Amino acid sequence: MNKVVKNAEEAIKGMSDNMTVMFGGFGLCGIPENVIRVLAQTQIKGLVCISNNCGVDDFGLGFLLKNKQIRKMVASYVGENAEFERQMLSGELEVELNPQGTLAERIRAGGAGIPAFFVPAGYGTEVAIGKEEREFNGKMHILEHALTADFAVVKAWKGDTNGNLIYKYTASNFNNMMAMAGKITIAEVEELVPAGQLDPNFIHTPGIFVQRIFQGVNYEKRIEQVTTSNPK
Amino acid sequence: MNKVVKNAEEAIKGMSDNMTVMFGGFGLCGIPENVIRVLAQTQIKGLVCISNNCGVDDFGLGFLLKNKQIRKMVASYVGENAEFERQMLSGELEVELNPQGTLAERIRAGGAGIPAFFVPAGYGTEVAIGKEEREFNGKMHILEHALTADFAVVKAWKGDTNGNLIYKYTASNFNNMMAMAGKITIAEVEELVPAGQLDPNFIHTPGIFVQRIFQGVNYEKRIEQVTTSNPK
Amino acid sequence: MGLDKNQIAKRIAQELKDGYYVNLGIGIPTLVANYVPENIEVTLQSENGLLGIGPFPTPNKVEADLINAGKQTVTYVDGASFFDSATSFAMIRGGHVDLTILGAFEVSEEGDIASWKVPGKLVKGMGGAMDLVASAKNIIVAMQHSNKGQSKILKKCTLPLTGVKCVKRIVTDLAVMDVTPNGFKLLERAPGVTVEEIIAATEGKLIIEGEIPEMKL
Amino acid sequence: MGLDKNQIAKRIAQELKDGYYVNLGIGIPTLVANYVPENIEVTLQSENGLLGIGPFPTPNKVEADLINAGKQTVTYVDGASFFDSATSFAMIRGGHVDLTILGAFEVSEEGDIASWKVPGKLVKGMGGAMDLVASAKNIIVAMQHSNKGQSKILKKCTLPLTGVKCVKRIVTDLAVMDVTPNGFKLLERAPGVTVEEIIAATEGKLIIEGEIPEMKL
Repeated sequence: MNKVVKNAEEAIKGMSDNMTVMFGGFGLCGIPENVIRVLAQTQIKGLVCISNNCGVDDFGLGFLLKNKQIRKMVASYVGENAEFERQMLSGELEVELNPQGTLAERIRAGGAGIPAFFVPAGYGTEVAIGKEEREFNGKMHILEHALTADFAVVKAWKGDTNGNLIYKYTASNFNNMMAMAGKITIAEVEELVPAGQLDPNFIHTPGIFVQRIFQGVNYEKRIEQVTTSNPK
Repeated sequence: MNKVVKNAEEAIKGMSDNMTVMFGGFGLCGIPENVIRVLAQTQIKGLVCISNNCGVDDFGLGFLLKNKQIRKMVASYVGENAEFERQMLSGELEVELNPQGTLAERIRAGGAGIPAFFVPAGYGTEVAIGKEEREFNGKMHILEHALTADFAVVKAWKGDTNGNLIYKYTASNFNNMMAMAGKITIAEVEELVPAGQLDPNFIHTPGIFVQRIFQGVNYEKRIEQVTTSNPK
Repeated sequence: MGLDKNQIAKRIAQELKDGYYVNLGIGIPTLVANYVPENIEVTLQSENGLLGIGPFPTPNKVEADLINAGKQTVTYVDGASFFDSATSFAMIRGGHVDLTILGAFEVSEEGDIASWKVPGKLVKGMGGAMDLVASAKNIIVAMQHSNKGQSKILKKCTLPLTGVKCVKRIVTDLAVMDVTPNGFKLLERAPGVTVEEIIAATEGKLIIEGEIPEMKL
Repeated sequence: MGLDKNQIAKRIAQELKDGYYVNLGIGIPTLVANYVPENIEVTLQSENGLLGIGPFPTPNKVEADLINAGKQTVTYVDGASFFDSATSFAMIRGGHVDLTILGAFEVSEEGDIASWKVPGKLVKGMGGAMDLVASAKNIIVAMQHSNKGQSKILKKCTLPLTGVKCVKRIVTDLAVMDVTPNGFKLLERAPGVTVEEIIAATEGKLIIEGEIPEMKL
């Protein structure tokens, strides 16, 4: 068993045009910077990207957008990004918007072998159009379907050679479920340690969900909104 | 906000006849010993118990069984227990058996506001009788419904005064989901610490799911099958 | 005339109860955190995976991996916990969050809310708002009563909906109202605002019973 | 004549591949762990919440909070992880477990399996077996070919099913067989067992093509 790859180049081997790829992160927090950076240097295009957001103009998935490598975006909140707006309005980019919790649960369901489930979110709104509706306990729900991907790309704080992952603070977000939902899951981590060095009682993503892992380099970890208070 | 109660007696306040109660644990591992012990000293009866197993003759939920406090058992694997067998065969005890993963997911769904979901487990078996069937991706699935409870009783290793919980090794099992699915969730812990002493990055059950918490006493932690190897 | 944003937040803060878990939306709702009464303890949930939001960090404590749902850097309080988005929305969808406070473009007398999309303008997405309004035990909307003379308290929403029959209470610059089966029930007036002014600014059915007290801020 | 339980386990261990995640059922399957080839690494999953089961503990290392799905005390290996039952069955249902090895009362030529209930006898429950057979990528059954002269390799199962059309390969005391669209394809004989003996012990349709080799143990 060897899941460790050298770098992002090696990690994305086999990724090709028109594939569906999940990217972890919320805004720019917890995004797989290394894989995105390297992917933007390839000719791979026509991607269906599943990610809560789509980066900003000059960072994160914004790189892939600028190169027109993305054909369709499945997301919950987008458009901190002028190029995104332009491509969407011109029809170059297809966009499917999901309630955030529904998106998260669809991804978990994909990883957990649950093809469909009912949720109340979106009932009575345009999200419900074309979806099966059903009442449970006096409340209307709609049927949502699982999401999976050819590749899931996640970013963790620490990882071990077995693929076990630990996230820091709010950087878990979509990473933990996406790791479950990729046919091939790539994890890039800030620190890669030998199996046995992470406490087995406090693993966020068990290694079974991860097929390739590497220690990333040059993390920028850009912050969208630095908000501070005055020291007392 | 004060979730801390003195002991099991105080924790079960409001529990009454014919309620639905979930009990965490797998076999005798991770069961809420204190609450079960105290509940067995009450006159509360007619309970619908949801638990993966039903204890053994002289421990765990076996206590409630012996007292005929349980009307119906929703479980996955039962009957390490002669009294259970007797009551089931005589019709005194109603039993609903679930595939273990379906039981776990029904409980999580109950806590997560998902009223129903499709799974492949049980298709073509007696578990599927009376359930809606549907094909997804060329495979048949059945519709399963969420489980919730008036009370969920869970056992953790460590807990804090905000209700945050940490489990040890395989003692998480059903406890983590059940904590989510109780209208009132009682957590008994081996060690109760002030809020702020557990690392927020490594909480298994966030405190929002727990309404009452106390430090248990006299844990027996009985082992069903002590299996050992020879020291080398 | 009418409340400013901070006053709306201050009035909403009176709705908080000890032990509440609360999700605050972006905008006015975020300001509510500044007015939590001193004698109670509430826990703020951030749908990107934090229970127990603390104040903004001092400049030397800024941490890229610690943000709120508005993507602002924050801190966490004692007894906080971090988790993934599926668990976060399990809390929300499962009804474990006691109160959601969010903004809106429009609210209807049936309790429908429109808050995420203005046709013809750029659509940024619903984020977690649809999940929140579909499932929170209690929903309070913080909004302006009208916009350029156009009432936003309506018989029917004109914009695409975020959720149906979900809003319980509305706090605007002019008034506090509850959504009831018979219409908007006027509970309080902003200081100096008359019932007549509120009637004029409200398109939906307004129920006025007895003397309407002024808010206490 | 035929294999004993340990020999069945030893033969099944030859099916393991490096990097496999494997769930072992109670009984013969558990013994497979003793015969993992030395040059490969497999990770054993226990559905009660452990990935990376280690050997039984020495007496001084017994830990009540560390058991396998058979409720036996175990240890964990380097790189193990613990998790709750929902996550555990997410692994199983989601097809992340490469191989499930379990026992059975009966198997049919369509790949149906009966393993949990004998009408008239006490029903203990299906535990995780139904989830495992419905979703594992690959399923090998370890069982006796017949019981008191009654074949258990059948045209149709007579007992209540655990799952339908799921079994891929069967290793019995007499033979190794694959379930194919046309019936049980005989792959190997137990040492000293003749094809005729296997035919006699098999009720379901048996496909015999060419010379059937003896198992290498």
